[in-house]
Amino acid sequence: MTDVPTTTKADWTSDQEVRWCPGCGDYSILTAVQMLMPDLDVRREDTVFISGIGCAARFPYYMNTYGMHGIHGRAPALATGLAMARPELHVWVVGGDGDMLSIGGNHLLHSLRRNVNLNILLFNNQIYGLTKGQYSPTSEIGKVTKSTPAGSIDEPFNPISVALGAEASFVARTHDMDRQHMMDMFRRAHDFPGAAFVEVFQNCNVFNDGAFGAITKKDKRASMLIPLEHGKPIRFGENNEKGVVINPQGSAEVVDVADVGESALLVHDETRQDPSLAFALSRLSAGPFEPTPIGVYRAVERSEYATEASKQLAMAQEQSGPGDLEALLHSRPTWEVS
Amino acid sequence: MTDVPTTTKADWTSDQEVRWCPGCGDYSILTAVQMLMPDLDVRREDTVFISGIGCAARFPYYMNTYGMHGIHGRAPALATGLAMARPELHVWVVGGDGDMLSIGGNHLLHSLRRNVNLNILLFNNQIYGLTKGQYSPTSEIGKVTKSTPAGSIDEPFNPISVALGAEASFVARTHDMDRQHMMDMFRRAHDFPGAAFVEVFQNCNVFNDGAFGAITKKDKRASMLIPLEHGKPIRFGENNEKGVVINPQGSAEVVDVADVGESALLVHDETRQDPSLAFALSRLSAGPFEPTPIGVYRAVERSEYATEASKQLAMAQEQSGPGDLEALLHSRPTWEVS
Amino acid sequence: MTDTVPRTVGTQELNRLVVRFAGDSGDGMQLTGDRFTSASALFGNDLATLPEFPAEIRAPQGTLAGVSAFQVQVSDHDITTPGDAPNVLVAMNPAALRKELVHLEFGGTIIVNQDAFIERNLTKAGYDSDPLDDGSLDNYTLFKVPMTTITKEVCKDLGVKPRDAERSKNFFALGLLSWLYNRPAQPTLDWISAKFKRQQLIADANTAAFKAGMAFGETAELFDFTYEVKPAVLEPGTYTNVNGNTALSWGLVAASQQAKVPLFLGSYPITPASDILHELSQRKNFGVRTLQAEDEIAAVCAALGASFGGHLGITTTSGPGIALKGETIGLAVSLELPLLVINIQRGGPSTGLPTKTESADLMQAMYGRHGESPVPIVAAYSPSQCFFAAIEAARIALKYRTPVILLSDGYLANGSEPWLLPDVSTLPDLTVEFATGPNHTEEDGTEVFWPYLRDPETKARPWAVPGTPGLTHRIGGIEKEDGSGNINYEPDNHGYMVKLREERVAHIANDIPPTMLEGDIDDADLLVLGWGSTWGAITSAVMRAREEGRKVAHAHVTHLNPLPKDLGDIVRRYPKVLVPEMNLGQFCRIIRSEFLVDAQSVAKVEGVPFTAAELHSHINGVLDD
Amino acid sequence: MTDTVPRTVGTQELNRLVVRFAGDSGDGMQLTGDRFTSASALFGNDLATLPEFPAEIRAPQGTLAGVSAFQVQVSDHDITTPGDAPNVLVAMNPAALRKELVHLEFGGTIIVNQDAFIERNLTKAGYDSDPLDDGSLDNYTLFKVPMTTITKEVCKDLGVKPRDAERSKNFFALGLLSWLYNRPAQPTLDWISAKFKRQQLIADANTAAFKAGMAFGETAELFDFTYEVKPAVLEPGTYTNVNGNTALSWGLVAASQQAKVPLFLGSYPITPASDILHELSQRKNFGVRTLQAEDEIAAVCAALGASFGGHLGITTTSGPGIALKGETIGLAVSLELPLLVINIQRGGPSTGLPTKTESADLMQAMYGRHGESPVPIVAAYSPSQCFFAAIEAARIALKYRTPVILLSDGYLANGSEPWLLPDVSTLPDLTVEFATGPNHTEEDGTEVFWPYLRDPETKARPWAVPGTPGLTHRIGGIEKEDGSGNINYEPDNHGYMVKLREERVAHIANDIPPTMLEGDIDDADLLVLGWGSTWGAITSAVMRAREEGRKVAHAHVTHLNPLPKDLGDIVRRYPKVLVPEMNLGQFCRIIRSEFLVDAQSVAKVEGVPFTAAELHSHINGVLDD
Ligand SMILES: Cc1ncc(C[n+]2csc(CCOP(=O)(O)OP(=O)(O)O)c2C)c(N)n1
Ligand SMILES: Cc1ncc(C[n+]2csc(CCOP(=O)(O)OP(=O)(O)O)c2C)c(N)n1
Ligand code: SF4
Ligand code: SF4
Ligand SMILES: [Mg+2]
Ligand SMILES: [Mg+2]
Repeated sequence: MTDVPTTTKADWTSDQEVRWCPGCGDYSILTAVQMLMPDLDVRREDTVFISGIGCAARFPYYMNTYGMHGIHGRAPALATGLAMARPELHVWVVGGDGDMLSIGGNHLLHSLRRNVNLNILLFNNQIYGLTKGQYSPTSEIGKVTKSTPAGSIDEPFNPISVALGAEASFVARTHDMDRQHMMDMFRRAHDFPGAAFVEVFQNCNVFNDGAFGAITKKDKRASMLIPLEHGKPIRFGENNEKGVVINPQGSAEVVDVADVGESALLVHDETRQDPSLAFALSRLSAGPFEPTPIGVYRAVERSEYATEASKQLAMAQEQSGPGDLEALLHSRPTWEVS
Repeated sequence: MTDVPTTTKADWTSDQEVRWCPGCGDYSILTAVQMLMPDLDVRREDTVFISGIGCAARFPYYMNTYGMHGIHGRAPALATGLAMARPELHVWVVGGDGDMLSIGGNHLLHSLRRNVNLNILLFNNQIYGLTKGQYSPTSEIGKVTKSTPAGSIDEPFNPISVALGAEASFVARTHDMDRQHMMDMFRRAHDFPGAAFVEVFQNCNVFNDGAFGAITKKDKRASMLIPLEHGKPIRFGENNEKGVVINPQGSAEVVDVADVGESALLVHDETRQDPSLAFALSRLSAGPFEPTPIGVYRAVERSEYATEASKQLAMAQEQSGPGDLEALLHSRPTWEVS
Repeated sequence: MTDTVPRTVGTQELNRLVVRFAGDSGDGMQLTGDRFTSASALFGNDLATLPEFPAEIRAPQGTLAGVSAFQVQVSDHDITTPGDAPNVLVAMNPAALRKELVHLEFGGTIIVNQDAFIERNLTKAGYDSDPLDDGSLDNYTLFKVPMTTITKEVCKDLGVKPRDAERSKNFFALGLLSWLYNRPAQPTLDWISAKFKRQQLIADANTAAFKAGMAFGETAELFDFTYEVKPAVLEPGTYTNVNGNTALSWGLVAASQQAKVPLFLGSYPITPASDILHELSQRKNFGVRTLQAEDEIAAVCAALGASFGGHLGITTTSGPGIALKGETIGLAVSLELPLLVINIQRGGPSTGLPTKTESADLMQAMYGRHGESPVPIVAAYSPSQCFFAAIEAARIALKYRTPVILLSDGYLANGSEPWLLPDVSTLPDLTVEFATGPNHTEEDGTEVFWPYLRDPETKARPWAVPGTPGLTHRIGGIEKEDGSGNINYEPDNHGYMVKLREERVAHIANDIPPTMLEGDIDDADLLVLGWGSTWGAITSAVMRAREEGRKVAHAHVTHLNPLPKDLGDIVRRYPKVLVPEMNLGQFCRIIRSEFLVDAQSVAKVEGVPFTAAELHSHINGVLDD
Repeated sequence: MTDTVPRTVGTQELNRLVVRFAGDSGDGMQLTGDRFTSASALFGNDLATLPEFPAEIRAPQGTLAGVSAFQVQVSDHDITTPGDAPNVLVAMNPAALRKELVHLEFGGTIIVNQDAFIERNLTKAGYDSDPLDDGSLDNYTLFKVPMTTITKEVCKDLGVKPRDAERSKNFFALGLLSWLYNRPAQPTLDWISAKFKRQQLIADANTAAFKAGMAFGETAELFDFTYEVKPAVLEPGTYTNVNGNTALSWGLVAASQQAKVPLFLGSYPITPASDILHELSQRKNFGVRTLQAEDEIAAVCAALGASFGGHLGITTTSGPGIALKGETIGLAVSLELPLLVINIQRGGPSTGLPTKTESADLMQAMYGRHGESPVPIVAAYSPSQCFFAAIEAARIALKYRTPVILLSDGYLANGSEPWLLPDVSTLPDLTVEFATGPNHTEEDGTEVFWPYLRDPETKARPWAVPGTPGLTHRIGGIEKEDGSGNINYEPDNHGYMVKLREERVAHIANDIPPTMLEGDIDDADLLVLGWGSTWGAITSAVMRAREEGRKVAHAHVTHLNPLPKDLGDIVRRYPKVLVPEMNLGQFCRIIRSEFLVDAQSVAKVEGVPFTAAELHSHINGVLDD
């Protein structure tokens, strides 16, 4: 990796005009990614962005890397094939909450359980942007949209819980108002050898403006975002006065540090084999109106899919030698006619 | 419900020849269902079984009720439409681990989060039966099958964790060797007003014989199955000597009761709003070779999908009166030409 | 083109007028066009519209890619298209002018928002010099109007911020056009106050801008005269202005009412079909259930599940969605249950041109499933006729217990026209009879229910709905025995069932209207054969050719599978057959194969409909050959 | 039929022999047939097989639904079908006899396992009386053999439990047939010891049963003579017996080797395609990567993703899977990447007849996508030829950067025939050139890479693989500008691209072999036009008709899109054109539309292939018309 040329943000910016609505949160995510790239010690040509369809899914066009704008919901599947074929590449998957949790939910789940080396960014704006404002699988109950004039009646998914239920080995959450935090999370995802899932709270200012405002606005963050830091007690609040504990029934709970004492606080451990802790943390908040953990929920290394597949190929070649077509054709009983 | 006629198992048995392999676990599940039905106080004609494709999915043919043998993976979606259209029916969904967690995983997830009033039975035999023995999303890593001659490399799903990650409100597990337990679970599923998900460990004696033998054989059950009973401390073992606790990191752990004392044991609470407890229990066992909880993991009532949808219809009629086609056509600006 | 605007004094009467509004995506051009259309409709004109917008929610401001346009033809007589070339182009910025000028008729009128012609915008649009000054527009009549400035000015006293005021400039343009073409002002003013009743400031700004536009016309002395398009002499009755998606939605509601079967829509949002989901979601008091499913497969499966439950199951989508629904439609073919699959076609292949029109999914409708899997196909041909097409598709699905594919397209979906509202009491009775008891006696005398025992006339199987005592039965996608419905893999049985399913559909030809045939029916030298949204352009083109003395007939097919029984005779009757399609000749291929006539395809696959002029010249070309 | 077995003494020579083994699903009939076939193959006969089995893993024992059968024709000359009617039926139980007797030629030989003809089994099979005694088989030569009893007997001393011993009775039947038809014993004995080398008891039991079967023939004095089918005079060389799925898998491996491009298979199990996944999963030492995906959509997407990465992406399935893959194939059309989509067709619609053959997915291959979405189609026509069809499909995909659909069917997939192994060095060179540097110079002199700049000859765009410096680019399913590949929604551009994609495929006609044409090429009164697996039956039928002095030609099409350039001339050359298909006339419709000739369809959609006799009579029928 020593010969990776030095690059700047501009090198990672394609010549295509960005076509999101002015003010869309997607811009800041794009900036975070473009600013991170020069720091990652990877070559542009070894980097691929793959997406489905949606506003978020326009992302690959704006990265001066290899890219594919696929079809709705199928990005994780397209990316799985590419990552298996070319394990040396850095493959990023970008999509919206509709793309990856509605039509594409199953592909997301299977790429997570297989632990394919993908960096999966889910831009959660709790709405269908590109199709002009229908509710999505992360929209809150009662949401009034074009397709739910009387309010939606579907319990939303919690993307972190969904990922953890599907054996995800790396799970993190960040938001579009904090560039540094995004860059940290994206870097962690990149560094993780396996499927890295990052939920990004993203504001769609046209169809769902302010969905995350109650927790991501500058003046709300201290009291409404719970930073997860490995090895540290989980604390937050204007004056760090709040903390998180696990109660005897396995639930994570917000407490006043003053009440329980600092030593009672849960010390975050992203490396626990058992995802129960991460899962409990994902249930702390029922939506972006309660104190909500951000950061890395889970980062547990296990064997990566494409690597294992490649090993089986290598092993087969070791055992049987490289493929010999002539021999293959003669591998079953043959007879001669003269 | 007082006028439901008395029935017997025979009334619920269709005239179609059962076409599973001799010795298949599906037989005992069928028997359990057919024996339960007369007890449920429901009419045959109000009962519908819907399935996808697979050995398990042949189930509807054998029930003397309404039934649909659909297409691979789509049973939860077919059933969602039926349940929404006819909320008064009792709709059961039956499918295999391939049907419902591979191709149909997404539909399963969405029916669970919506909480559609379905009784969903997943026959998990950790293999593709009907297509003659490929590995499935629940097969253990390293499984040698026709499609994985060098052993599978995919981390399996834990169906209970998947369901809980998808906001399932009723989640239970049972196995094909214990008819009474199956009947109890199926009855609970039936009684639950919402999506009730039941995983059934099922032996495929042709392609994956004995997959659950280590925990479901008569002489193993006491030490390898952990019965979950609401309101009771979780205990098991030949002499009830083992128990389960939640440790401070939120993980469920098996302990010797003698070591911790009975009062330290986790008292099972299926009604906790927070699914973290149920999730932690689902992680106790990494597969059917370790002590594994069976019973109802979670049963938390929340609003049912079809009921809510019907309410919106009723409300609309209350507000705007029953639909008037003439008025609808004239609902936008009109003008007269004479 | 004959109706260029001659420069005389006073009010000039026009037979018809084609206006094209163009501006940035954020400029509200669709709304402006819509309002101009509505006012004209209420005034009594005949009209037809063509909205065109980019695939992005908001493409970058000021760019060519961001231009949104709306064309409307307003007429004092019956018309069928939004017009070939606009007479007037309203351009709100340089990009709009640059992109849309190609459409304008030679010598046409251009009205620009002069304020937008600044350096930065000119550059974004790719202009090297300012077209308003460099003589490049000399062949047109150009009006430069400082729309932004005046709008801001009149809003100042209302307490509206200048940035917000600027947003009302489209109402200024609308006011100016309303004055220039003598459109009634009241409908627009009423609409503004109704629409923005909870945002008084915006209502005030829009009203002020609109009035300022009218006043500008009166006072600016730029314009020497105004124009008028008299109300059209249309069939008497009550009219409303309707687009295809709304008409189609209402047709579905009507079908449900007429059948007394509740409607269930399973859908997944996709352009240009989403508005049907939106419209039907608001019809809950008609007992309409809608499910926004997790994907298109779930959507059609839920609809089919609802049909099993005795509802009229419907699913709406466009091409990519149909591609996903094929397996389930095949299941419905095997289950023999009513199901309505509605494809609002858009530009393909793949994601293609999501917001543009095309009719290239006919073959997919015919053959987009594995095995022999015949499905009746109905196609709508004008925005308002979508209402009747929906009823007809539902009729076939319900009566013959079969999935039916209904084809519309982006042009019909978003295009609008005045619609003579039908008398509801004249709509067809679609009452369905559900099975209520056993229909077969076993050899031993037991009465049983056989799910695949057919009505001798329709060959439809009984619709036995869960909940009905005595009729419990199982159905599935595996091959089955006719009558009992039991699984059956025997060769003879399969051969029988495959042919039966084919004939079941073919047989519907006895129950559909004859081909629509117009023009020189007896002695045409050329038959123009169309289907779908080409109807308007073909009708106009044939009319023009006939006005020139050509002998031309126009047949328009609404039932694409099975084909009308008279169609073979019709296509063989004329020396030449021309088939204009917004695809590469799909229907033409069917006609050739079916009837062995040398029908020739006229293909336009450009995301925009045929103009009458294009077809007119094709007709002349073929006749002069 | 001429080859009934005459009853004389000694060894009788036969030109050909058709044996049908039938029994319960659990009786191992597929294995028995397979072994009989292999021994005959090694002996040097030409042969063709037809396995038929139920859709259930194990249908209920003893029932008609549970019958599994295997037919093989063994011949001393070149044959192309598994035979019209068997000469010999081996029936292991009453159900097998009852279900399969219809196939047997009049006067044919029946060998039954007498032990199975007990009351319970007779009832299950629906017999009122025992057919072995009631005279109903008087028109046949019947041999009653107590197979179970003898098998158990000879296994007793081996220490095998009676229940287990019973399982070896199929080897007894195989031994008896091997004796009766002078098949070499050694290959079978070798196979048994290799196969069961880890289960010695089973190996011993099977060996004992097999030998007992041979001995029974020798000693029972039931049979007055044995028969022999001499080795066929075939082209010299090394042969192996191969079924279509294996040959096809090997062809894919060969294509990958010849192209020096690694093979990636994304697949989801489905009958009858799964065995390709199984076979390729074992070819890891060839660098073959296989992914059993979560569904068919993921399977094709992963393959396409791998193609983007410079692999030969392949996906295998049957009809229901293709129905799900349509949207992604459309994406591949737009991306212009190589992709091989393989459809092993089975009986439809819907789940249909999963284990039976049919070729009714041609129209789906042509048109099963939205928009104008042309895809080349190649069809295999015999089990061994699947090898070459796979190479050819891969060649087109790689050279022209396009998805290609390869059609096979259940009959080819499972049927086997001797295959003269090709000299590997004669296989075509499919070497691919990947893009390595910029291909376009901007006006300002910058060298850039344009992903849609085409090879002037093939019209293929460059394959620029991630990891290559200097070629970063983005592709997608939205309409694009030719050359630069930038998103472009302009009408003209779309029209251009739609036609370009159409022509790109049409143009491949310059690079495919001429139509296979045989028989009375110059003066036939009838052309039989086929595609796919009908080849064998058509070839035999045409031969028989010509032997009777009829003038018939046979054209067989391997490239269904684009069609060979000579095909128009061919179909117009003959007075009559007959198109036999295992569907309702899909190819026939294409021919009619394309060439306006009155081609007539002969349809058989029964889950079983045409027999030569059926086609022969159709040919005569048409010629006598
Ligand atoms: C098969 C298919 N179905 C539906 C669509 C229409 N569609 C495009 S994007 C989208 C959802 C957009 O929502 P999301 O994924 O949340 O992305 P966002 O626009 O909010 O970033 C839909 C339904 C499509 N393009 N293809
Ligand atoms: C669309 C489609 N893909 C694939 C298949 C083939 N198929 C039938 S059942 C099955 C999986 C069976 O496994 P599972 O669901 O676990 O059920 P089991 O047979 O084990 O009960 C598959 C892949 C199909 N019928 N349809
Ligand atoms: S619609 Fe919403 S998500 Fe899409 S670009 Fe606009 S603001 Fe962003
Ligand atoms: S294959 Fe397995 S699951 Fe299927 S019927 Fe046989 S034993 Fe049961
Ligand atoms: Mg979104
Ligand atoms: Mg299974």
